[in-house]
Amino acid sequence: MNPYYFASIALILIGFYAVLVKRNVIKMLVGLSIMETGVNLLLISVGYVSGKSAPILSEGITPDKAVDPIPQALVLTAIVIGVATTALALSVVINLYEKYKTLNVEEIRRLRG
Amino acid sequence: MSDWVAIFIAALMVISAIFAVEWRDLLAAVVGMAAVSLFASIAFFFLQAPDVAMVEAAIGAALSAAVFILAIKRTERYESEEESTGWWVRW
Amino acid sequence: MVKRILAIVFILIIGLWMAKALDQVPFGEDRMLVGKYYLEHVKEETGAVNAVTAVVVNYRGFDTLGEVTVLFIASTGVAALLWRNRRKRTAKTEGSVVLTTGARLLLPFIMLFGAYIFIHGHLTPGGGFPGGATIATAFLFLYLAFTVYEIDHRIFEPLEGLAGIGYVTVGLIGLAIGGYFLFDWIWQTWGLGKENIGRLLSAGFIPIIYTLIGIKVGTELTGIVDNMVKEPEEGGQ
Amino acid sequence: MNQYASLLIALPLFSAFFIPILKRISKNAVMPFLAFVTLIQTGIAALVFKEVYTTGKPIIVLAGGFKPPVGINLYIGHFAALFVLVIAAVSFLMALFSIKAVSIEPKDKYAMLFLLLMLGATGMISTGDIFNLFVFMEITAISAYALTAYNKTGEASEAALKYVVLGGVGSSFFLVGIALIYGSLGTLNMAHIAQLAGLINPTAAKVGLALLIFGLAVEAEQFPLNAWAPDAYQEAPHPVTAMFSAFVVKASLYAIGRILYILSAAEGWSSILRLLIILGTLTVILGEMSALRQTNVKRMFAYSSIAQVGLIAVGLALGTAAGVSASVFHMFNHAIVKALMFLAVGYVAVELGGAEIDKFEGLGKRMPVTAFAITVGAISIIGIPLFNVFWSKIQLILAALSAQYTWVVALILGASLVEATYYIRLIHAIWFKGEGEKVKENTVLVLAMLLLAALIIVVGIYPEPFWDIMQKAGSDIFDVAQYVKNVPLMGVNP
Repeated sequence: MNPYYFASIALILIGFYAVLVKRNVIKMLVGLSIMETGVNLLLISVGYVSGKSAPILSEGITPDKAVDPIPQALVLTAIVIGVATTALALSVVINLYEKYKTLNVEEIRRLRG
Repeated sequence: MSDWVAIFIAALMVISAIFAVEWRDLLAAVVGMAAVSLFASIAFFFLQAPDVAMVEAAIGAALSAAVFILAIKRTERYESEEESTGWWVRW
Repeated sequence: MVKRILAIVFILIIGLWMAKALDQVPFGEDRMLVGKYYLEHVKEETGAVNAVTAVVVNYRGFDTLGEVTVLFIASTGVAALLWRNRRKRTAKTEGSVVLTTGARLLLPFIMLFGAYIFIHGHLTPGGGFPGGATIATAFLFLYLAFTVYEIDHRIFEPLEGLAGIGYVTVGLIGLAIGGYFLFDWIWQTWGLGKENIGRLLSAGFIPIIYTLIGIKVGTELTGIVDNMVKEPEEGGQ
Repeated sequence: MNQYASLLIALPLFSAFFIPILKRISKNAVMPFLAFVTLIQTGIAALVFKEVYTTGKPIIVLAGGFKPPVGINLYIGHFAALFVLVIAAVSFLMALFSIKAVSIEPKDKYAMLFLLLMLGATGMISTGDIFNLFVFMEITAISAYALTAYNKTGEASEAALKYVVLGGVGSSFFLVGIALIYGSLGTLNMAHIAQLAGLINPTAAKVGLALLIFGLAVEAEQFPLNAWAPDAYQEAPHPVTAMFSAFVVKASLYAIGRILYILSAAEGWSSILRLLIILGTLTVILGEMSALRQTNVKRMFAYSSIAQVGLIAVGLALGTAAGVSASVFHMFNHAIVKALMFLAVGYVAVELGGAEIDKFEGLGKRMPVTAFAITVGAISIIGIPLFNVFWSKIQLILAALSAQYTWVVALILGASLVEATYYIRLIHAIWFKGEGEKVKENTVLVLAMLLLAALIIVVGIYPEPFWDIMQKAGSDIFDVAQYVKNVPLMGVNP
């Protein structure tokens, strides 16, 4: 298996593990960020064509010598969306800490059943 | 040759991700996360995606880490030790 | 411990499953379909040299409009959630001399560099998003260096809105002139700059849109940082 | 001329960006402006609806003037036209309600997030591109996170955090699914994917489709990923709860249905149908069981909403045209009923200071119109004849019978029985228990509630014209060949 594919799946799984197992809210968000990085790497690797160069068509690079531009455009969007989610989640965390004075999710379970 | 570079970067990414998840000091964990983003941005250069590499370095690594650090400054820095038993995300 | 093992088993199953599917999508093979069309027609249809930029701004312009909106939502949401009656900055120590002078000296250069990145988006790697992020970094430096520094909200918030309105308006002008929302009227109807592909004044409305995006991203990320830095005063709720 | 349907996207965006400037001019103008914009949006949506249903042809909006699959297109077919109208109308009513119900500052930010939530759902329903669907899903989700936490209490933040964590995991899975589909077909346009679906590698298609469905299941409140829903419904501002139940869920369910059926030519597709039917069944059972033991009425309605959503998913996964049409009918009915009920419950909570069940005792004497509205909604959702949900449940049962799923019939009947138990308990508390002073009811809200209640009864008494519309909308999802024919694909072929 290709190292880039391997790395992206590994990053997704490590991030998912953090979300599932860790009890610290910020640690869970770190996990989500790592997952997003893994997904971005996966998308770019899917669009890569071996032996071709970046899709900037200057200096003698003809269309048949460039890699697929679409996944790159998608990842640009995905990165920005990821940061937006992270920033919003962190402001939720700040509010939560002001109310409960803890970051441990086990201690902030008020809503049940 | 380039295979070895790929393996090296992939290994670095996975190792920093594991550290980011396991370190109890949250600041260190955020630095680990930023390291994952930086290595990913290098990987994007090798995968012929310079645009994405720039965005990942500027937004994914730098700003997102800055936002995390500001949030940690307003909350607390260390993760508590105890292991929990229940699943959190449930009804 | 039982839970951790369960989680690991579950995750490994998902991983194997994904790996099995990824085996069917071999690495490094040429599978381009629509991508090939973009590469072959990008210069004549949009005038941009950087195909990624053309895809982002022209062909998939709707995505980018949505992406800008997402960032706008994030900055609005952060401002709404961290809103308090009275807030101020609580940092006690000024940054070191190096940091304060550095921030003052470097600010115009970093901002110029950001502007350079987003104006040249159709020629070189970069564009509105890294450019805007660079500008936000300049303001982040100011926040780190000075304990009392604060951006001027009377300018920043309306500027953010105006940049967004500008983007939608450019799209609506396209609707009025060319009949399609987000139509590249400068390139396709007026044909400006057809003779200098590969130089700055070309590529239709891409530089305009990237400038607006750059301003918007810069102000939004700065706004997020500003909201995260300021803490509520005692008693102010 | 048809390109002007893009105003459906442009208008809310423009208005949301305009609010920071409007705030500088006059702060009090923000909420009336919100109501005004949603009213105009309703007008545009009504025009689009009329256009689509009189000509019988979908409106295709081409962004940037590029033909699909090269450019992104909006596909406003029979389904999208109907639900864009529902979204705009519900948003208008909830904007009116927001003037009364939202007192926490900063209201200008609330108005922006409100408009963008509406925009996101509109976009999800009308887009014709799978990645654009992701972008609109994120617009919906992120504004929903912010609105959930808007009250800034500890509980609201907790609910929002659950939502963010699940939503983040879901969107990552969705992107992996997109990567798999794109990697095997090289295109992102839905019609183009449907055209090439026969060529796709079966493993990649199966895993990709399952991941896409799991990603959407967070917003669509399907079983393993819906833990956020009751908390968020309980803690969000009251108008926002109604919007969640009325159209945010519906938009995601539509997306599940659309993505499911465009890949129907892929090999091994029926196993995904079975997966979705299992998820839907579990959602129904767990939702109804949890609703039984709630004391907070808003939370009880939330669980009831989850159960109904499960029924809709089961209907979508039956794999027949009748099942999809019945699902669409149920979506429409459920949107009206839940908009009415959350509006009424929210109004009670605003006036009496809480949504616990003891606050509802004697409501029949204190707020008669509101009590009447809740009663109509409750009776309707149980499935009593002459109310609208009865007809959609009947259609679901008929579709399940003709698709040879007899246990689905038992599921629907059992769910109705459980619903009857807890709703009748609520109705009993409202009309036959407790006393209290009469509260003066707001005229605008009374009119809104009576309008929705009248709609419920009209659909209940004359279901045929509505059923015709729903069948057209359902075949818009089910009939993929027609969908491919409707989209003006340019020939980019392998």
